[in-house]
Amino acid sequence: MKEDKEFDIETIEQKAAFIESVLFVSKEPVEPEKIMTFFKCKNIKDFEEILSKLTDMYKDSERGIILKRSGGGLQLVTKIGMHNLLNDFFKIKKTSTLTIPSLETLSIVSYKQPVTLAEISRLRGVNSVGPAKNLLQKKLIKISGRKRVPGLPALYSTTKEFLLYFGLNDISELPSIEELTEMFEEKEQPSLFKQIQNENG
Amino acid sequence: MKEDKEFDIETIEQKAAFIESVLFVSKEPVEPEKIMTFFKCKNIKDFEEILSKLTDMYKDSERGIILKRSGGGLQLVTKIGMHNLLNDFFKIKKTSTLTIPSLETLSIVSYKQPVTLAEISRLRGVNSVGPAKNLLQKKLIKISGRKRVPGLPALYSTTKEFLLYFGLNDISELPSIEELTEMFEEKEQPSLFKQIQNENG
Amino acid sequence: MYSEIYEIQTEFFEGPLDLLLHLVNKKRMNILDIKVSEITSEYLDYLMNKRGINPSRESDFLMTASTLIYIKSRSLLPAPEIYNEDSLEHKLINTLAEYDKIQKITKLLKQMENDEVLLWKREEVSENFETREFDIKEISSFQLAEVFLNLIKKKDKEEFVNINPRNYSIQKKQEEILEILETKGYLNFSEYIEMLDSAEEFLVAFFSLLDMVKRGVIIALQKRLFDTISVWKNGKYKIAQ
Repeated sequence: MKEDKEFDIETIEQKAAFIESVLFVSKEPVEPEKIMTFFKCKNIKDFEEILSKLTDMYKDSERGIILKRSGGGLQLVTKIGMHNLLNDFFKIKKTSTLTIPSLETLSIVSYKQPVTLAEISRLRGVNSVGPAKNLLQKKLIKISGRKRVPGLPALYSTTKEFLLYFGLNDISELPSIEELTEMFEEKEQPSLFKQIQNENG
Repeated sequence: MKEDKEFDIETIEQKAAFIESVLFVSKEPVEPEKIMTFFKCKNIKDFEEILSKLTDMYKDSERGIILKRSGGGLQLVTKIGMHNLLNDFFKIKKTSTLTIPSLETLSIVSYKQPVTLAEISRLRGVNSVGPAKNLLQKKLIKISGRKRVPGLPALYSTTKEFLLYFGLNDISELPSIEELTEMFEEKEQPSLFKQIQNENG
Repeated sequence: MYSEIYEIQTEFFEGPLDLLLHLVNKKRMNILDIKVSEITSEYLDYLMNKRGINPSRESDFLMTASTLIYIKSRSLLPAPEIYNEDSLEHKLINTLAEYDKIQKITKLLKQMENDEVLLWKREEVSENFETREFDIKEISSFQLAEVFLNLIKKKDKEEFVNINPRNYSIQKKQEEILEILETKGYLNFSEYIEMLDSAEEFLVAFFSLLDMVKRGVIIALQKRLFDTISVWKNGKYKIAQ
């Protein structure tokens, strides 16, 4: 019979092991600050050392998971490339779920936030109540305030779930419009877009 | 951009990695036979070799999880001795749960405040003493006054904690009933696009 | 993977801007150089043949059509409208340029979504995960609002059916309560009021209870706030009549 001997968190290895078990049991990303507080570790460098130990460990060929930073926290996810195998194994089809109207609406909210529904509809050229509702239900956007104009319409912003869903740590990680243009430039027809940008400043 | 490189499951190491990712994403224990079938592995000895490789790997001091075999199948669990540490760690944010009755009661208080218990019970169609008590204990609602009718029943309102929980700055940030109705009233027209998506997806 | 879905969208236009952008791209024109009059006929052509037009958005398409026709007709007049910041044409072109940006962001989000789908999270797969309890952190204020909306909708329906007004008397209510106490010996007041039809009946029942307590006909106890009121007949009470 094994004794339920208490685990120590003294050495770097033990700390790495503890972090693995914490991340293993929690379904949401865990804030690094929380772990540091728990370790009474004040030096970020020490903490980063433990994390890089973990990261290295997951590089081993017999490991199926990796350490990822998402939504401002640490999270374990499966290795890239496992996707199709897992789909086959579980006989399920894990696919993306957002429709183009929802994604368009989300683009507007993410770049123009806080923004009203009327403005979203205007920019999309079509009524956007449906996609907005869908995104609210999925918790990808939220009401973040009211615009101080007659009728006090709701203002929408992105949520933490938005960051998680798209694997971002912070909204600032989204590329700027300029960067975006470059990203899509090659595939696109002679830069429609760059000129507009230059002229509009 | 990330490459969608396919993972191979040829070597023992790769097979071990795949098993780890399967057990990682699965809520229930996984039957070994299922994995053997997937590997098209007919020899139990070969399979046991992979498992012992995994077991050895988890013995490393920097690992926080272990492979467990129980009646139901294979399962990853945290290392023995982690229990108390994990308890301590997650105590920092112990999430309380809301039942459907509590949620219904809270929704009435947030939209009708200040409101009496009788009115809550009337709207829910059932006695709401239990849920109200639960919400008072969680400090999500409070008694904010007395209604000037016979019996002077208590009037309930939401609290500062309520705003914190739902990440609101102000109660006015809740979606208005008009906005909600608009969102839910709109008939989901059969968008051409959606149909095509379904067909192709 | 994304391009597949994206292609579908350019063939079936969600809205008028979608179609306009498609026409501009086809001509390999710079958005800012568009002569709206040049794409008007093509736009109308699409509308006539209903090619790729989302039927539920037809009115949106028509609205834009009328704007296009207006702009074109102005350009044909001997003294065309001066192209300035306020002109309809300028506004339309600006909207289109904005829409073009949104399309780029949308493409990016689609790519990011597809990348994320490839990474599986802990306990993502389960055969039975139905639960009636929510983690409070997982409830958004929007869900709270939804719950409320469903409640009042349900209630609206119920109250629609309930249309026979009745008059309740304290006398009758007291007799009713006493009868229950006679047969059962005990009354759980919270359970009792749940069966009542209206707030009015509830009030009458409550006053009846208070009156009977005052006169010593019954004994009522409430352990603490929110607990049910337990009611018994007072054994010492002798009916006067």
